[in-house]
Amino acid sequence: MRNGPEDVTSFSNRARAWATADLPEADPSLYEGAFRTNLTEEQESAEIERERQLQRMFYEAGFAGVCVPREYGGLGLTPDHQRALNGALAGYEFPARIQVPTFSPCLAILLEFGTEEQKRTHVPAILRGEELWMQLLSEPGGGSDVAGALTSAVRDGDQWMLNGSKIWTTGAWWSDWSLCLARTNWDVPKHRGLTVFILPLHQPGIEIHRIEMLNGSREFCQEFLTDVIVPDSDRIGEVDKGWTVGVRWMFHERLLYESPLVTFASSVSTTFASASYSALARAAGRLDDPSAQELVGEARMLDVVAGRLQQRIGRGIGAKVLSDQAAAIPRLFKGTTSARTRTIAFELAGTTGGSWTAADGVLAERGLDYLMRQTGCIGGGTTEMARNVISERILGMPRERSLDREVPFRDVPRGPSSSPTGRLGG
Amino acid sequence: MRNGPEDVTSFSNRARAWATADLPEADPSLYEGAFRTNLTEEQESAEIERERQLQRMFYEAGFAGVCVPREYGGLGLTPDHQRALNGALAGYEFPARIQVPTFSPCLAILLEFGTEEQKRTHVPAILRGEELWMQLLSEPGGGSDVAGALTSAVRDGDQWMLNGSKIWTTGAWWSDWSLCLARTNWDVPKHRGLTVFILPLHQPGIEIHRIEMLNGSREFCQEFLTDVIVPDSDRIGEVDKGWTVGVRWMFHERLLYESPLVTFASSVSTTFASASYSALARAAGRLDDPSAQELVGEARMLDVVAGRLQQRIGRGIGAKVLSDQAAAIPRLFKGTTSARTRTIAFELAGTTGGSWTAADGVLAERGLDYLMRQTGCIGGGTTEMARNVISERILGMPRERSLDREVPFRDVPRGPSSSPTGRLGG
Amino acid sequence: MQFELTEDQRSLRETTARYLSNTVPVDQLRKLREHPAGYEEEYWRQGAELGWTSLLVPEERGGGSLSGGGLGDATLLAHEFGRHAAPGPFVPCNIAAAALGAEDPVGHGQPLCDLLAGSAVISWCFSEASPQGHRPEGLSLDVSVDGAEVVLDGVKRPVESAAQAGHLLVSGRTGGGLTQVLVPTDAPGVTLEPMQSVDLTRRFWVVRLANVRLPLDAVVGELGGAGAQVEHQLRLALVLLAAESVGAMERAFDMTVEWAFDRYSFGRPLASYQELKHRFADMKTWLEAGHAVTDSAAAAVDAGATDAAELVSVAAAFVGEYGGEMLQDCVQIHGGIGLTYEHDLHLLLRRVTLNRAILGTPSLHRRRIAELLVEQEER
Amino acid sequence: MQFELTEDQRSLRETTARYLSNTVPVDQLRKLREHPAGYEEEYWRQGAELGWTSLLVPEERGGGSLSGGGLGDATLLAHEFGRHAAPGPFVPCNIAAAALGAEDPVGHGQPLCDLLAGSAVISWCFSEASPQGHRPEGLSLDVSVDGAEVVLDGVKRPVESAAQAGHLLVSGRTGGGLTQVLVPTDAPGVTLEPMQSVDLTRRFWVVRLANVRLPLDAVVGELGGAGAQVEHQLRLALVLLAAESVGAMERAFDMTVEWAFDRYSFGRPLASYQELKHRFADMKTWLEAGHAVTDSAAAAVDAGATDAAELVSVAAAFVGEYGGEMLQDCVQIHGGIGLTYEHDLHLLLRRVTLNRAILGTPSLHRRRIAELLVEQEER
Repeated sequence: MRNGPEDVTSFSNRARAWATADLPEADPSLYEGAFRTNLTEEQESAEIERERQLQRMFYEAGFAGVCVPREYGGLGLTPDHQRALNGALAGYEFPARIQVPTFSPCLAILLEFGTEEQKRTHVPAILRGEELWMQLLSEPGGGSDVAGALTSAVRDGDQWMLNGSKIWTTGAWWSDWSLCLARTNWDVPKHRGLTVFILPLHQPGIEIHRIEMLNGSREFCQEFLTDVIVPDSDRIGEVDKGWTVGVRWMFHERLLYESPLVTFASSVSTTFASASYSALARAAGRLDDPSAQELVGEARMLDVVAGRLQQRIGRGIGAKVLSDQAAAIPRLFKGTTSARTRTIAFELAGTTGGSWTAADGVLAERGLDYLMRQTGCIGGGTTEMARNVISERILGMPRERSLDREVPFRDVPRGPSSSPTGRLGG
Repeated sequence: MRNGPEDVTSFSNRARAWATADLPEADPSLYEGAFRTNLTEEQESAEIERERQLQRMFYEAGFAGVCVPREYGGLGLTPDHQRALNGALAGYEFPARIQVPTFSPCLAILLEFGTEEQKRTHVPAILRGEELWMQLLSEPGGGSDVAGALTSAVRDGDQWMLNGSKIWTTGAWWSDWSLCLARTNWDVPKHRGLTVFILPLHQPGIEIHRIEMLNGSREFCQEFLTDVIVPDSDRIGEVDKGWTVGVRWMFHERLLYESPLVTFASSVSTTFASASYSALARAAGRLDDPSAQELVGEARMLDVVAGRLQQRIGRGIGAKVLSDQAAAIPRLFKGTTSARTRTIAFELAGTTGGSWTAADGVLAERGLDYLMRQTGCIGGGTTEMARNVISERILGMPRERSLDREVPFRDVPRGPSSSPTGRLGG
Repeated sequence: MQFELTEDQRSLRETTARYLSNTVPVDQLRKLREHPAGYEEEYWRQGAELGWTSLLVPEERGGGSLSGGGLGDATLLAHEFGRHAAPGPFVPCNIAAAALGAEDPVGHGQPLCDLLAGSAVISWCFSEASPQGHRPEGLSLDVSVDGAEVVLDGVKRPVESAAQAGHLLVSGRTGGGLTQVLVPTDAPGVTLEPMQSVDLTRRFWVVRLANVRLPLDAVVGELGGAGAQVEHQLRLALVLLAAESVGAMERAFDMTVEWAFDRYSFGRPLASYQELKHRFADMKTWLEAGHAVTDSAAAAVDAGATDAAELVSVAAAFVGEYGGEMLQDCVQIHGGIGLTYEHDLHLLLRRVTLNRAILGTPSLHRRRIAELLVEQEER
Repeated sequence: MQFELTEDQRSLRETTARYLSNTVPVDQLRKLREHPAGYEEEYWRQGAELGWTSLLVPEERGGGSLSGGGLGDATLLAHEFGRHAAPGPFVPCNIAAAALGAEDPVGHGQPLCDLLAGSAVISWCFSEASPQGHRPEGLSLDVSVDGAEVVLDGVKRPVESAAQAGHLLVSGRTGGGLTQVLVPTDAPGVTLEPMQSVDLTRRFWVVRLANVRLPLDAVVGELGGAGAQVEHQLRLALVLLAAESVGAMERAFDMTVEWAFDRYSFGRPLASYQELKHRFADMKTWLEAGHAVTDSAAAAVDAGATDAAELVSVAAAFVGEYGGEMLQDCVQIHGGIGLTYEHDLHLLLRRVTLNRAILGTPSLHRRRIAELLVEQEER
């Protein structure tokens, strides 16, 4: 039992000592870039098991929940302490995959809006790696319009019955609990009829379907909720006031690995590792070709700028010089940057970008990355939404006219019943 | 006197024979790219005089107004004949500068909407090079919103009194007559209160001010009309129906050098001459630098595509497969292309793009071109307007909400009375 | 594709369009992902009956074009292949047919017959892995004569449908000149290694030729004198690829416009958002430009015009670059659904991506354009 | 510019901002177009009293920074120079001051004094016309020793305010190393040829040095040992140029946002059109990114961090490229009026355009970044 918060330096030293002594070493590249998409279900389950163990190790060593209040099993320390921990993890294994969305936004929302009981039940379990969470937020028909949720929750005494469908959940099939945004009132404008619930994922009423992406990845899922019963004690925030929660939810979501609740080795780049741009040029035999050099330089430039921009805006928000909305700025830049850098990698691969053999090494599969290029401009809120936020909330330009703002949600135009199939058809 | 229209081949042969025999030879580069902006007033007047003489030569030789009906002094032939003539002018002098806007859109509008008397008075004079015309269309406050004209025409018996200001007129100071769009009714929506007039430019009520562009060019003028009297006989089309004329007016304006009324050597590129891209790379000593080669290739590619696109859309409109609105497609492409190719030229100039001496040859002044880069995206209707036309008129997407469509023009919001000065100020 | 087609051209296009819609609908395409060849032989044979392999072959050799402009006609088919992301070795077979059909004195009649009938596939071994390996002057595969035999040594990649081909038309170097040889795929010394591809149905192989010995009559055309013919074949191939990509662009554009009208966000159709409208305007412009430059290139090649080489590289560079950006923007406008395997958009994105990467990336064609510009100037 | 400034930093910035607004308002800038120097000597002298030339000089040499980070402080001034498109040899004088201030053992006290006092200008002769002429290792101007004299031969361009400078700090090559020499502009063998520039007030000259002979003590620092110092000066200059451009970007952005709110089209303010709103969002993002990377580069150079070289080239490449596109989009949004001489926008466009072109275009800096990446890998 320490008395009074430990200073950052000594915390940092303890963290480094512990990491060196107890953490298995790991090749940083293990965590780099988009997570590998070519794992079998078994391999993936094994990885998740391993990460739960790692999280447990962190908890038992007293390095879990650095910024989480002590009454919920955390350390009650500061973001600087978290940064110190992140700095100590270079070269060691850590539970990288289960950080997002479990610790941010889910844990963040629990801490901000959860009842005392909810927090005492779930926060320690999360810190021990026993509960992995994900977010039931986006819907198939919803696109960028998160507040247009159609999943309904109908009250029946002290419980609620949920029906609907959610999509774009990462690893729902191996997660335990979830945060869910549902519509509880159809007779008021859309932002005023939402409520947030928490529910266990593995129960009869929830069918989880894994979505295959065009590159073969199956990281995303779609859930179908049928008469799912949720006790009112598992409601987060007030009835019909869910959007208040939703706004913070999306703020924490945008923070991603910048969140003070997330443990992530600062040595690990969460973007496509820059060094590999020159590796691509080398493999393509174009290291001396100025136009290849310019592509390598441009890609590296964009990654560096993206990092510095994230820092600047993060500090500005922290210092309250900027509003939370400013998080849309690095989000936009990272999105367009990731699309461009994947294109550059594809460009450097040349013909090998179109067809390759395993022997082509780093040049192989750059074409598949290119096919998925827009991921970074779509996931976690599209770049279009970010541009709306920046122009309207930050620059104060007139809001787009939306036909759903002042009308009861049930009267909002939803387009042709025959929703487009996206089939080439005949 | 030929009887029956002459066939294209024999016309073409006559044209070539005449050009060879009577037309002075000319270096095509004389006409290439943006017209030179560094002429003194005297030099420019001399050039215009020369072009009037040339036009007169064409008229007397029977090669003026190929597609103009014979009763107005033209030849009453077809666009194919005009193309044949254009093909015959390679390497010879011709009145390049006075073609636009005199022959298109002005002559085109006269032929389409003019009264018999107006046509008999002005068309032959134009063909003889005695009347140079320009268009009083855009206004300082108007930007892209041409139909929002504030220049007013008030009827007084059989004449009208015009007051207001027009801008972006090319060479108004050396032109003779003009086509003018004015507001004759403020109590109806904007499109229904406009009327078109023709008037001589050099008269007491009209003050012509030459605008200096940031590169020193003074080709554009602004006119201030004060109590200008125009007889009703100089009205074009019906009162308050001026927009019907305006729509065609802007169509002919978009055609530019593609108009069958315009005589322009087909050998002369109206864009920045492609050959010079490689000349720039050579002058910069980067002919063997792949990244310079890519810039040269990109610029050339864009010019070639722009030409082929113009052809395709022109044919499509001619064959009525496409609506007139499709002219917005090549307009958009040419605009973005010219901005990009000027940037490439600047890029190839390297440091010389920022500062140079006369000894730097083709590399000199590329920086000034770059400063004026957006000209092609602004002049003759902005690329933004072209995109609106394409999406709304061609793809049939919902029109932008305009707050000026169904209200009397005098009630249309016009923004802060304090119009922005565009000054850095204190 | 031109606005105005002759009656024959229209029916050629429509017959193929109908056939593709019926025989290779999207579900079929998804099934073909697992198929070793990427297409059914019967599908190809019937397709050949619709003229898929005959347009670049002179009438007297069993082929025949509709309009005299064989390549122009062939781009109509390529366009439909693009619109349907259709399977099958369309480009290599047509190149092989053009090569054998142009042979003078006449030879290799039987392989050409089988090709025209669709009963056999011949693929073209042109590209090599070296940076210059997409230009005739950059080819290094060695073709030499040893007594009564012609000997081939070298590696070609990527080679489409090599494992389905009975013969390979190999373009290689003989000293200062180029030679083309018709090599039976099962000839001793020929080995194939399968490659992966971004496309669902197009398959590629690495073809290795190690001391492959054939009788001299395996040579197509003149030993060491095939340079011009190879350059011509390359132009044909590039134009067909561009036309196919434009077809895919067109279909993706149509799908995305439809989506923009049907999909509502914040109570409004996507098509009512100005920022999207303007992106559609750009895409429409690129699409029309793609048609314009591809048709121009086809016409120039058909006419043997002096600017054919430039137009071909302009088409390849423009369609490759803008086609890719356009398809990606279609994905962006669709959102997450556009990245899923169940959605059809990626079938088109794959085809455009593949065509952009083979036979020289836009970057190489931009350099080629510059090269031609300099030559022209120095002339 | 950082969000949080110290009290001293804020007052430094504000004093200069006020001074520039009062002494060189836009009408004055337009008048200066005809001025041979592009600025008034008195304007510069008074500016020097505000600390314009002292921030990169150690306290003991008569200078002094506010925060210890001299370059970070200097970027605050550069930022204001950009916002006001201000005249005067800000960058060359600061580079010269940094060079003389860093000299060890101490020398050239008087020229440094005059420079700090603003009573004299010293310009930096660094760039040469060759493609590699913007990199220290690419310099070719010859500096050799002949008895008791140092001899300079070569051509430098562009050299800012050369005709106003009493001395020129010339960076040249001595065998394998670099040497810097302080050359009186009136020394025999020195000739100046005026250049034209895109900027209204910044003036450049071609400086030719033909067998220019000076006593050995004209050498600044060590003969042949100035490589690291020259590289450092280049980094200082690049960061100052980037900071100035970001200031100009910021001002242009502010002007254009104001215009978008005030200007009505079709009865609506421009700021209500989504397509424009999204372009403003991009511009805002580029502007913040420009601030972020320039401040990072300044901090890295001040701290002598290992990634300083990379950050400097990243700042130069990013601000050069995106600054240019951003200013041009501001012009586009203004429409024709934005292309007129009477409008103020071009004053900022000129400055960003000039800074993008001198000391290496973005293209050269992209290559430099790649070079550094490869070195780093091979380490």
